[in-house]
Amino acid sequence: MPEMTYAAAVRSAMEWEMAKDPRVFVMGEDIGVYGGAFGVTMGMVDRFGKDRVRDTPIAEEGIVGAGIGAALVGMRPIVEMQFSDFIMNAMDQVVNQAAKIHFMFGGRMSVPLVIRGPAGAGTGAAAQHSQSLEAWFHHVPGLKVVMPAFPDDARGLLLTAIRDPNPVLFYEHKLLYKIKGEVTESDEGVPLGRGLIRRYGTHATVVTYSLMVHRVLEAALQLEQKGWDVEVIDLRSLVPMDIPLVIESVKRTGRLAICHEAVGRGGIGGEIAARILESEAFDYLEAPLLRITGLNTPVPYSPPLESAFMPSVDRIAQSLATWLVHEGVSA
Amino acid sequence: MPEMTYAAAVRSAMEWEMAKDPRVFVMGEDIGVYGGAFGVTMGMVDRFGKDRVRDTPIAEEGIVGAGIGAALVGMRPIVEMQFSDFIMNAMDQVVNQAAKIHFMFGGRMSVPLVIRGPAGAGTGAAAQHSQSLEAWFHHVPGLKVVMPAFPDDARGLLLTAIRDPNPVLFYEHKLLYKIKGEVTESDEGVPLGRGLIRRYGTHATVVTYSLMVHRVLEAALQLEQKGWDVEVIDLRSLVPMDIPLVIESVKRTGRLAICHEAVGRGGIGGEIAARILESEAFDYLEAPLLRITGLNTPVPYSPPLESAFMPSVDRIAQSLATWLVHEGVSA
Amino acid sequence: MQQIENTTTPITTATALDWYRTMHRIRRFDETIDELFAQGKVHGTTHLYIGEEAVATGVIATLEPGDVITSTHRGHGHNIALGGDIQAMMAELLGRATGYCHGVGGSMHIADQSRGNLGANGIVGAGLPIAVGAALGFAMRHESHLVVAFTGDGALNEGAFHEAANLAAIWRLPVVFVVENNQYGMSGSVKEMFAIGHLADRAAGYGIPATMVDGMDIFSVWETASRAVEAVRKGQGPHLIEAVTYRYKGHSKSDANRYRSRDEIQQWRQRDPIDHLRRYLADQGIDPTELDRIRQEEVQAVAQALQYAEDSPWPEVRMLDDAVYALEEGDHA
Amino acid sequence: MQQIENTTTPITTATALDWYRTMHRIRRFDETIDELFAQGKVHGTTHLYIGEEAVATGVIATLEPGDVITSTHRGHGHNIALGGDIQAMMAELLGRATGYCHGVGGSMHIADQSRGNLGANGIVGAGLPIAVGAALGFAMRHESHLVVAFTGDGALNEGAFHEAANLAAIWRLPVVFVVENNQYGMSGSVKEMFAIGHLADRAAGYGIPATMVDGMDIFSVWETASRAVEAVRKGQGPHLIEAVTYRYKGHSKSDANRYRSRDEIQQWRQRDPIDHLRRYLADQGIDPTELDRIRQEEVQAVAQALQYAEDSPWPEVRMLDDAVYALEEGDHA
Ligand SMILES: Cc1ncc(C[n+]2csc(CCOP(=O)(O)OP(=O)(O)O)c2C)c(N)n1
Ligand SMILES: Cc1ncc(C[n+]2csc(CCOP(=O)(O)OP(=O)(O)O)c2C)c(N)n1
Ligand SMILES: [Mg+2]
Ligand SMILES: [Mg+2]
Repeated sequence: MPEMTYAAAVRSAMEWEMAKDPRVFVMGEDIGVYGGAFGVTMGMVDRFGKDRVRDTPIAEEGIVGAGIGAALVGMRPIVEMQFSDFIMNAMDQVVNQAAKIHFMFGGRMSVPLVIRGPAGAGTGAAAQHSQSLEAWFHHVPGLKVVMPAFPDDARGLLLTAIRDPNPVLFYEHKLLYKIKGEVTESDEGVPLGRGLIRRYGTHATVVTYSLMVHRVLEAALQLEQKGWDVEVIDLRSLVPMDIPLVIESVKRTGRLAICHEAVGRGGIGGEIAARILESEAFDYLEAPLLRITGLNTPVPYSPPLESAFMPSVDRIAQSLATWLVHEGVSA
Repeated sequence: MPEMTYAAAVRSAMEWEMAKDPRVFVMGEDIGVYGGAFGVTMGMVDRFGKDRVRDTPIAEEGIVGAGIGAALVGMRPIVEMQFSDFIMNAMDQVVNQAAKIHFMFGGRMSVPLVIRGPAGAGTGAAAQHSQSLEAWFHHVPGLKVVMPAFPDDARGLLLTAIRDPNPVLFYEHKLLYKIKGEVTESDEGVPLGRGLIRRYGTHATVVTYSLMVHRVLEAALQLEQKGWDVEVIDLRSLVPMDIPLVIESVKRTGRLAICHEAVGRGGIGGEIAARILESEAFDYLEAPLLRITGLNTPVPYSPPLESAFMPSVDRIAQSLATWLVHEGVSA
Repeated sequence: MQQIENTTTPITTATALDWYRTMHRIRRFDETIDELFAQGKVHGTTHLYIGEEAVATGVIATLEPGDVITSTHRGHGHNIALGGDIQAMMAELLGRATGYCHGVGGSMHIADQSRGNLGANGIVGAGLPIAVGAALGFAMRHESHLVVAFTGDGALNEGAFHEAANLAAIWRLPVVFVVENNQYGMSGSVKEMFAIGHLADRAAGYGIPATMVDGMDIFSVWETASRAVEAVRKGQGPHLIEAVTYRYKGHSKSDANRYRSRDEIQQWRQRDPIDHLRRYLADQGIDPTELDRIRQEEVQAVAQALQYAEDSPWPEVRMLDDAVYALEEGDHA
Repeated sequence: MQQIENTTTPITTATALDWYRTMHRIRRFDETIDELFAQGKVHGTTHLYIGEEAVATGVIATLEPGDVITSTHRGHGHNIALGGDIQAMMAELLGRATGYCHGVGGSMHIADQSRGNLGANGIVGAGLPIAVGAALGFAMRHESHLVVAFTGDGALNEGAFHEAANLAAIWRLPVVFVVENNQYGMSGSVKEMFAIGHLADRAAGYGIPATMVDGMDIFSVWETASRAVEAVRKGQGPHLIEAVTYRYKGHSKSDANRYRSRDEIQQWRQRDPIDHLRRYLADQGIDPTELDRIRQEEVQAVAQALQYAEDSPWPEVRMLDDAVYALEEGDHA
């Protein structure tokens, strides 16, 4: 299996589908010769031409709307948001149009549209270019939300997203673009809605996704040194979400922690917590919930501040350790 | 004390502040002679003139942005969204600008802006005109979110919102506009961040806000007939949120239910649940969480479907009863 | 910007009679809806097309199979002009399971993809970028279909219009923007909400040719639309038509018409587009009883549609369970 | 649309020398930032104003105390032209506690309300409605201040521009939109992203008068801006200026310039705005060593600013605790 970066894996999925399915095309700001702000679409215009790798004006509402319209007449557009934050300019098209068209028109139409782009902090891009907004979209019926942590998932989930008849938001974390992993360039997609246990453990279940999967796994290694064994679940897709997997795990470990980079207040951690608290796993809960999240602030610019905003490996390990100690879990 | 409708109470707060403070003005679509889509601003233009009760073109991004700019040079604008759903067209201005300006510029500026308008379903306005989007905004650091259930709170909280140096989203429920209550026309605002126990009880705590306060209170009466006594908390403002009040209550009742009209998945119920689950109240929890919410669908049009979407008094009462029975709470 | 008025056109009498029928169907349909609201028989809100019938009828008459439209909150007329099923429309307005959207959508969310209607829209301006995308799809597949994007005057001040217009222009897409300038966006008069003489003047800022037309005269509408459609289909890029018209009724069911005078309404009513066409047909020697018969047939058809709707079952709540996500692409009706 | 070029203007030598100094300060500041990025000493991204100095300098020279501007992601030049503190700017770019925003904002979020800068903006186009709102505030209070809204060419295709322009026009607000047409929005050439000859042509669609000007010639910029400012301040409503200019450097730190040729860059560099002004000053008999001295002083000043920034402390993490909500209105610096 070839090694490739996460960015290359995303590109590979797009190229695969474009080669196979003439209905698939990509559009976005500076995705052509420029290759995209993060180089994700680099070279694609040479292979597929300007028509199918389409540079657009700076007009997010327009291009998301155009994606919807193209989807309605039988295309399968992929729209890149140069930074996922910019989707705010297209919010009506995403939420009032794409998400609702199938439902609102009584099931007569569908919108097979992928909106993808970089999310997250860590590059010093500050408050308007660093957000993790998945919580908004998982609150919107009609959308699916995917946030892969590894190159192979990025490719496989994107294949599935492109083939999905519904609008899918596909968030890539900026800090993941350069990580490498083995990726099979096959036609097989990764199904949405299936989480993965990335590490087995007995003392607690830590649910996470995207970049934080890596940090939680590192933190888990630190805890292992101290004798604690935490289980780490990578959700991979947030809508649909593999809640049964989490319930099963919590029933085994008795403790639930959630880690995400997004602002804690109103983040997806709340929904996960509520799903567990209202499930049969409630009876197995031995400890209060632990959420390790982005701070309740916009993302600050200065390196020490930005680092403090994001859950770091150390913060994650320390939070987990403090929690486990407090709950009297002997290492 | 005079009785007035909720709509009149909202108007009264605006008029009070406008009479007192020349910096305050209102702008929005059809708020002048037309009086607003729900009549909230009816007559105001006659009293204050077209300059301060300003009809705008249909351009939500423009008018929210204009509100921000006016606030930055020392005005205190109130911007009406004709339906709160339309804020999607202004999402960037609300979230990337208004919410972040104070933080992003190092505390040098503030944006004293109120964005208010009708939320919620129940009027047959269908998927794009019936949403409850508060969960998005409570996830955005820098915004405050207020959702009063009664006329006196509507007036008092709006006074406070207008005086707040931060951007405040003020959501009025369409079905509340016509309800009446006693309102003192004084200068005293109701502080943000203080919930109220609307009904004391011992068997469970039901946390709610806006229209659902009324339905939960009615449901509580039904349960009372059956011998159950639930405590009902009206949050009144969601950011800041009176979590201490909820914790205290849950410590007494041992059971937490949450009721909101917004779509359940990713709704504010998740955050409340998580806050309790991570608090000292965890040790007092005797039952799984119960969430009674809008369905996980866009709001449908047809009366039977729309009714099913929203938690009704009966659904609330039945859900609570089933839950209490299941948990063996003897009536 | 060119201005065309009342040109003589090579319209056959049969075609004109068809238009006459369509315009009556639209009017009667919306009059019926108006009555139903007045009687409290429908919930929600609705936006009536009464007075503007010549625009939808004249423009849509120029389309060919495979062409599509995007519609607005004031969309009944567009769907009827496309040959839409008024039974399914009425049932939708009454929230019945037999409605276009099985009752899920209501007045503002009628679509009929099978006839090329990509959907009414409750959000002002939101259909415009969607129209552009549909045109992009056609262009990428080298199909000769085109898209008519209906929009109100008020919608022209939304960012959505702007972004859509520019995309259509730079990509030379087959879109005809049809601005139904009925003088008001709700209560906002075009005189106050624009600082330009004619709305069509805005098109030049995108490099889009534009034509202004009397929207109360179906012949002018048809002729203008025909020329625009021809040019657009040839690949000359988008075109904008400003059709000057008027809505007789309030903006929606809850409008007290405080922002305009009775006089003004009365004056526009004197230029009624159906009367105008009727006079033309009478001049062509069509027997007035024939014209009355057509009108009567449409009154009947709408009454039947209402009966159908009222006899139709309500949707079952459990239908919501599987209604949010598509299982496969395309038409699932 | 009028076009003004190279008009002789009643500029005193002292004023021209001031401009010369300001332009050098801007250039040196951004050259320094460029170097810092190249050395990996700054994180994040930045957008350099090099090549466009005449626009900010010439336009801002026409403003009076109390006037305000909204700036863009490419905002260093605007703030420097306003007399902003380059130490606080440099410290902000280096993420230090002594920066304009205490390190919270960085390159794209510099504001200096005390000098009338309502803020740079990371979101393309987003400053425009804010500018309009500031102008609305002035107008409502019957103050004679005005607002200059700087914007890029690319931003003109955002809905935000459209809505802002129309609001300014219908309310006749005191706003001068200054379009810095540097030929590209990132990699998107104005030739591909617009279907009109001149960007200024777009203004007519709102009823806004517009002027195109050579943005490499500070005299033309100043003269055009002066006239616009005069008209706007008289209450004649908004004006749009298209300043034709060029950015020498990549769009941001990560730009490989694949979308344009070296030749093109070279050609524009030959029209350098600072050289142009220097030639003028030389013609006026100013000793070249005097001009070199000014440049040298600015090189020094920027070096000192850098030193100041590097010596400044990092912000403390606990400052975030109270940084999100304002406790009271206004300036909390
Ligand atoms: C984004 C948005 N803003 C506001 C509204 C409320 N609204 C519905 S129709 C309408 C007026 C639209 O005016 P115009 O485009 O001229 O169409 P008309 O109603 O005159 O046919 C308004 C303000 C809306 N539905 N969507
Ligand atoms: C809403 C939004 N879309 C896209 C971007 C990414 N972006 C930043 S600057 C820029 C180009 C802006 O072009 P222009 O307005 O011409 O200004 P210039 O950079 O040329 O000064 C782009 C695409 C952004 N910051 N915000
Ligand atoms: Mg109109
Ligand atoms: Mg540019």
